[in-house]
Amino acid sequence: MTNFSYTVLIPLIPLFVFLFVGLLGHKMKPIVSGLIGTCGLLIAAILSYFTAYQYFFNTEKIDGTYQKILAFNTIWLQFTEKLHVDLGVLIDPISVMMLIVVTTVSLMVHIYSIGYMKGEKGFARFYAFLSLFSFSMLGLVLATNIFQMYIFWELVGVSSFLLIGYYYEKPSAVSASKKAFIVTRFADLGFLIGILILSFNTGTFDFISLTNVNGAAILTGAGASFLGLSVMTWSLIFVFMGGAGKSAMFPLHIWLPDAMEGPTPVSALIHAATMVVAGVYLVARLFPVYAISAPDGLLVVAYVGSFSSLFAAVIACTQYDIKRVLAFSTMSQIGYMMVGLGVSKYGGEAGLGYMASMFHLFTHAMFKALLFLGAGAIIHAVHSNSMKDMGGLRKYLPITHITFLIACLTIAGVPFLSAFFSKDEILTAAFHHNMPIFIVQMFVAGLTAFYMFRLYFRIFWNKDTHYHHTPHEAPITMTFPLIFLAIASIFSGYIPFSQFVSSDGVPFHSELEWTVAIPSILVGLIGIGIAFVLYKKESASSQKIAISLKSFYVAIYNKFYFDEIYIFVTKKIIFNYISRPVAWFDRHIVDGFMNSIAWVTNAVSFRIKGFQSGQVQQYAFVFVSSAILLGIFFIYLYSI
Amino acid sequence: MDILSLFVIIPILTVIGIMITKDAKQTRVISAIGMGLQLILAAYLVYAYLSARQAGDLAEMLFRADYVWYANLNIHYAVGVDGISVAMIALTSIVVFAGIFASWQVEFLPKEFFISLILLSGGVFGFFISLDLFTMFLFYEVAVIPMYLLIGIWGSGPKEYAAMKLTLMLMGGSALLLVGLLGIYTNSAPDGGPLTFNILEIAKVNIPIEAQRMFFPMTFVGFGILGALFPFHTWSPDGHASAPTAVSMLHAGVLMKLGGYGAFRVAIFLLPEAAHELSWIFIILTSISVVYGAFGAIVQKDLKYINAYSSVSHCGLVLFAVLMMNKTAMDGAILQMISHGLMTALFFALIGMIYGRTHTRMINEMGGLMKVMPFLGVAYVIAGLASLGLPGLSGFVAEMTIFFGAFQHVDVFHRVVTIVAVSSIVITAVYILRVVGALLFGPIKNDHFLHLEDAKWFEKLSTVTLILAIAAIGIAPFWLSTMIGDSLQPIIDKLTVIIP
Amino acid sequence: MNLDSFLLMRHEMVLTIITLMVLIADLSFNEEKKIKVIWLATALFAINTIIGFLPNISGNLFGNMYKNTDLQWTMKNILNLGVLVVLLQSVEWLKSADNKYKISEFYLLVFSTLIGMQFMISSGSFLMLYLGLELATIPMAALAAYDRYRHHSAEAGIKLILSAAMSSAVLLLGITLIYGTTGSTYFDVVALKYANIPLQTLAFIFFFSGMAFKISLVPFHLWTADVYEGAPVNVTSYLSVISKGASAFILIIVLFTVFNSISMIWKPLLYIISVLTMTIGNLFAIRQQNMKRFLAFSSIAQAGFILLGIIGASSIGMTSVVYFVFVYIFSNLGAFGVVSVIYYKTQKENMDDYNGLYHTNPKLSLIMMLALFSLAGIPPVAGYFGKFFLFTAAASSGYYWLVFIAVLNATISLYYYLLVVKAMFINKSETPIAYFKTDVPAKIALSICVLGIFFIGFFSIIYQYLESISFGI
Amino acid sequence: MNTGIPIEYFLVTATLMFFAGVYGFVTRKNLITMLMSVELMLNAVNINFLVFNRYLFPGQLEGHFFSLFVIAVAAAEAAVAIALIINIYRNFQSIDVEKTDEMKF
Repeated sequence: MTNFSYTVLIPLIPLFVFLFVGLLGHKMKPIVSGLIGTCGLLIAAILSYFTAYQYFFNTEKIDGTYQKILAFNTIWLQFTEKLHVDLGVLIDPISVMMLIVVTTVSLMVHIYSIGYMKGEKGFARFYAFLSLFSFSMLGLVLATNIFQMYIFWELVGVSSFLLIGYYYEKPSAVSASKKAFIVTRFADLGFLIGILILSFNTGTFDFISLTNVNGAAILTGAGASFLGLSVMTWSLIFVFMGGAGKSAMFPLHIWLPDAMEGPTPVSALIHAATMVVAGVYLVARLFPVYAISAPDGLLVVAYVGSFSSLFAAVIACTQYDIKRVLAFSTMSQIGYMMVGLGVSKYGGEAGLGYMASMFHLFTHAMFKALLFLGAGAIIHAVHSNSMKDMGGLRKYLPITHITFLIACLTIAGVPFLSAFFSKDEILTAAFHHNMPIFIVQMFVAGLTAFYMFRLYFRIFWNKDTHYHHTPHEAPITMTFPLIFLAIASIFSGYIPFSQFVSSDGVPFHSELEWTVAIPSILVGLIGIGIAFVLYKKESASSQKIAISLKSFYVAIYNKFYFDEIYIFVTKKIIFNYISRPVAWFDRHIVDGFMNSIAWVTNAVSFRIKGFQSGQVQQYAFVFVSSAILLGIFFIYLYSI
Repeated sequence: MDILSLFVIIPILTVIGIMITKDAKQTRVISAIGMGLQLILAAYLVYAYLSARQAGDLAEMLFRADYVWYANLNIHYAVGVDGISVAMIALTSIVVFAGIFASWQVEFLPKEFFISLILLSGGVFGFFISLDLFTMFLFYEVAVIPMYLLIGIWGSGPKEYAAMKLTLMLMGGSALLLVGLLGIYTNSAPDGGPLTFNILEIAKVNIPIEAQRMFFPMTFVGFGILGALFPFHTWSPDGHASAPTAVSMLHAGVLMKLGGYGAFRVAIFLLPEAAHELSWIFIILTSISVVYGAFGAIVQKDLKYINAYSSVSHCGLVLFAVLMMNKTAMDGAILQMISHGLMTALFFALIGMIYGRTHTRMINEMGGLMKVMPFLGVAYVIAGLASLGLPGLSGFVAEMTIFFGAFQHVDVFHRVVTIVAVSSIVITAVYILRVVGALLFGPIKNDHFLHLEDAKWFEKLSTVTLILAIAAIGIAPFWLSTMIGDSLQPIIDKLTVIIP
Repeated sequence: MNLDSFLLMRHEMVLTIITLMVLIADLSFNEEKKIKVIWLATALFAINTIIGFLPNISGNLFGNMYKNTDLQWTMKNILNLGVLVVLLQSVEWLKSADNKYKISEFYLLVFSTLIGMQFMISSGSFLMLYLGLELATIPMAALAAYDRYRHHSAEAGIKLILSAAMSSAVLLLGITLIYGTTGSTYFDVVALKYANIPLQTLAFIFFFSGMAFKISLVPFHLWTADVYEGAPVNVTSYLSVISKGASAFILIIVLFTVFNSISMIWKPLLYIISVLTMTIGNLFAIRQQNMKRFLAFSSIAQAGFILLGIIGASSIGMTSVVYFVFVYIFSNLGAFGVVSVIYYKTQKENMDDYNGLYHTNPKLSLIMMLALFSLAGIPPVAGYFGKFFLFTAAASSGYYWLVFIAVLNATISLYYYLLVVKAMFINKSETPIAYFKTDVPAKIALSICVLGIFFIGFFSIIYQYLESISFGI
Repeated sequence: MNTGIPIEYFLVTATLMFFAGVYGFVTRKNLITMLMSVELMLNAVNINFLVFNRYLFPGQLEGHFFSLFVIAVAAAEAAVAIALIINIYRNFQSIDVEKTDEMKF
């Protein structure tokens, strides 16, 4: 068994970078801090690749399964005798895979940002936050127990908050960051409650013992039941709530579009490739528990995922802000991954969905990061987010154009590009285990192809907008990541994923089922075709369609008014209908009561002042009469 | 002279030193030196305590000293500490130290200010070290009274009203408390023998249940008022809003902890049966104040009011956890006291510094301060994150410990109130982010904010001290939580006898 | 009974001699030398105080009509100490022009009242008690009217003498009934024959109201405020501290020794009366503006606290009562001392005249604050210990609710004491009392008070001693 | 008993006298009259003493002595009181009790 204890460095290096740059960043030249950050991540990335190599090729499997290796573990906080929070590093197929994803994309983003963020004030701050995020994300990925995961879960939340609010003088950015934090926080409440129940019933946080197929956790699964579902199911549904929040699943997705207020590299890193898939990763982590002791929970995952993907895809067709289109497509793709997990079963071939979902996570990270970075390059050139201000850019931005096209083809599921394989296997899994979802996903695949190519054509072809300063191709620091990721998104599909990742750790062989693949290809091509017809050239036909749909179109365009609902809940309900009354009640009732005590005392003392009239005779009268009255009273009281 | 009494003597000496100083500068220096010594002493105490435990000293209280005072009433001056008191003492010394520097620029009657401040701290220290109910109560009132002058003379806004209200409500609380303590005293020897005020002695006997039923509410509410228990918390917003910076720091940071500490050291420890019987009432009240305080904080406009209400919420959590009466929850309660003490002190220090520059505390008049005073801005964000329970800062550790402790109860009632309490973390996030957004981010509303200078050295010192403490607890809570947990054992043993 | 057994009456005898000496001096001095009487009298009284502390001889005289034990001895010494402070405080006042021609009268009256009180304390029979009472009351009226040409002073005098005569008549009625039912006026005999029969209950109530008048317990207190306000400040302090304290001593002695057989009657009686006294006293004090009237009502409230110690009818109770009175003397005299100093320097005695006092006369305001905190029972000053022991006494006899009411009242009282503190420290004033130098005797007096306020609490020896000499039922 | 008059007669008279005194004290506006009412009360008390002594405890003299002292004290009291009343007259140019209420509440 090889020693993996060095892996603890992978998260720690970014942490040190964060502290260093964060404390001293304002003293050094911006570019220096940028380079420090990049180098830190480069080392982390190299370490992760090395780890992957070590784990998959130099670690012997025990009876053919990949072992979960506890590379490093230290007790951090003791709750009870049984419940204690550890901090550590857990090495297993998916964590290694996530290591690759996170470090790769993060490294690319670091490099990219050197060009993209040039001249921004607070450059150092940006890199500090990037490193903080990388640290938190790596910590989350390597978590040995669900509570450690929660800890880093919160940390990625806050780093995303900080990065979205990077332009803190822009009110929209501030409110967007606030929204993101609060919505995810609300989801995390569910997560926490889930952890509470789960840990109380299983008496452990630890993933290894939780997911141990014949361990206490899973066997006690069918514990007491509540509203018809077992406690285990409830806890897992709550946990999934947290995942849904981070992964922007319906209805907790509202923060994701606004999160695009952050700098584009941030969107690429956090809101496309890594943080938003944390939810998927969480479910995957607990997959055995879901699959064996809470299949209903898994069903919830499937339906939520499927619906979100449809919902998002529909909205994406109508948006004009290119980053928002990408945001919704992200949401939709994550929906796919959730579906993959949802329709999967535990073990062997039945675990295809699990593998596929992880596979899709991997490929998606690559091409979606590519898309965002490309969009960044475009925005960098055009200084606008809206595709209305774009068109015909292919002349100006050749590299960006090519890479963007590759990404679009990939996501559209054009054969022999990476997403083709991964998406196809998700569809296969759905096909085998859940027909309705399969149909929905098939339709979504078409939509995806459509809106991606709508985007592509609107940007690079369509009308020839003339720009009052001609857009120019981005510097090498920005184009290199594009090229790298393009290559990655072309070829990452050829990794024999099922050899490495599987629900039970046992490698199995899987090849595509053309019965599923053919239709999906066709659907994709149809989508592209429609987009081509509508948007290749400037034409009013798209408008016509929009008008013909009327109110429905408007509803879609306004994202089905979910933001309005959010505003209503926060502003109206919480602010006006709860907090104000509470504050009023506190001031006037509770405090008023306390004051009224004092007031009454004063009033009484004013009332009785006549008692002290200054008349000796009255004094004498009171004296004698009270003496006599007391006498009588006590004689009667004690008369024998 | 035993080490613990030094904690009372040093403040007294410092006060005497201040009396003979000439000008404000000397006064400041003397107080800084005195409280610095106190801080060092506290650090040494922590070290000495831990090493004594390492050496396997299993005594319930360490460093005990016991001098007979009023023999015929069996009143002693008895001191001793366990892990909990040690932790609270450390907290106090840190906060006081920071407070001295936060009030470095007091111009009006500086001598008197520092004298009262340090007297107050002396009272607090005395309270935490004393094992004798009489001395404990004495120090308790010593700690409360200077507050009146501090708020009344150096305060702002409706200071007379606030000061009077605070003093009277706290004194009303101590009225209940005094009766409770006397009740405990007079029942401290049900089977003959001399009555005693000594906590450890009383803990050995079991007080008749009727007496407990009578005196537990008195004692608990008496301490609870200082701990901002729900219907009796209204002194806190006004008091904090009017108090000068250092006083808010000490008051919210330390003084309110006297409530929680006493509630658990006296009310729960000495009257466990009644506590077990009647806890449900107070659990309801506290869980109300957790949520209620948080909601109340959302709409406030004055920075200090926001913190006052959040203190209501957080201190409510302390009492809530104390009433859960199991080891984890109580451990969490102590942690929460310490963490809240630190972060709320930090909050009030920063508010004071910001107010000193902007001359307003209304968040709707401010904005974009992060640009002009980055240090204070960052510090404020850190305080905010600590308060909404970000991992790596103290608040998270405390709250999680409380929640998991409270969730150990299996019955529906406890489960429900726990969930209610847990939900407060979202509301907290809402109001903290609202403040941070309105105060630090966005465009600058007022032009004369553009040329405000950032923190001065003493302000930085005071801020950094607190931040370091917060982060230290947040990153490495294990030793602290175990130190407290071990000291909770006697109470747990006592409770396990009663609670099935 | 031989001659040296007269030494039992040491306090009274020495005091009588001093009184005569002052009288003679007054006759022998001519007008401009009269001022010397002040020093002479003060010095003599200081000597008397010291003599009082000589070791005590217990015993009885005149067939148990006069008895002297360590308890009485201590009480008398406490009173002496208080009177000494009062005399020191009144030096400056007597020096003032319109008092020149009646200096020695002041001393004669004060001394004679003191003699009366000491006889009361030592009395072993109702006759002696009555004589002492009258001797302590009648000159007091003259004292109250000392500033003859001030309306208020004259009014105070007449109010005091009339109400006092009335109350002593009621008291006498009580005594006659006691005599009629028991056939004796001697305490020890009466104690044996007393029982819970209606007529004796009535007799007791009448007697009690006479005593309550002296201690000014509600509802027998109505004269107090007016007289306190009208009388010269030093007389007021004398009234409020010495004569109240002495009467409290007698009350507790009589209740414990004579009426111990009907404690089931006077315990509920005291319960009602003390609740009334504390509450009414506080409620009236809240509104007062005149410092003397304010302190008058506060002292009424304090009297209510004293009853807490008596009601327990235990040895701790008696200890705590004596202890409380001892502390109370210092606290109240501290407060009155400041008031008198300020009054005779500036003729100001209203609360809002005190605004901003701290900025002009910090020392005086600090002493005032200490004294008030001691009255309110705020640690670590002596008053806290006094109150705490009273509460302990009541609580250990199970009167928890009474204690609770008392503590609440203590909180209310804290409110109005803080009002004064607020005036001195917080309030701003355009015309604050200008800075002035306090005179030496007053300084000495005040420093004695401050020392007392500060240190009595910390030295348990005093309490221990009192505990050793006191007794319960 | 050697005399024919039963004790109750005396006691009733004394009580009536006493409360007549009280009544006078409470109702009369003239300070001198009020003083006289007090004397009335004191004398009622004296009668009580004497009667009790004479009828119930003939063997001893305590009651007699007590009444003697009471008379003496009453005289002193009267002296002081009248002096004060004169003083009042000087200040207020009247001896009406209702005038002397400058201090109240």
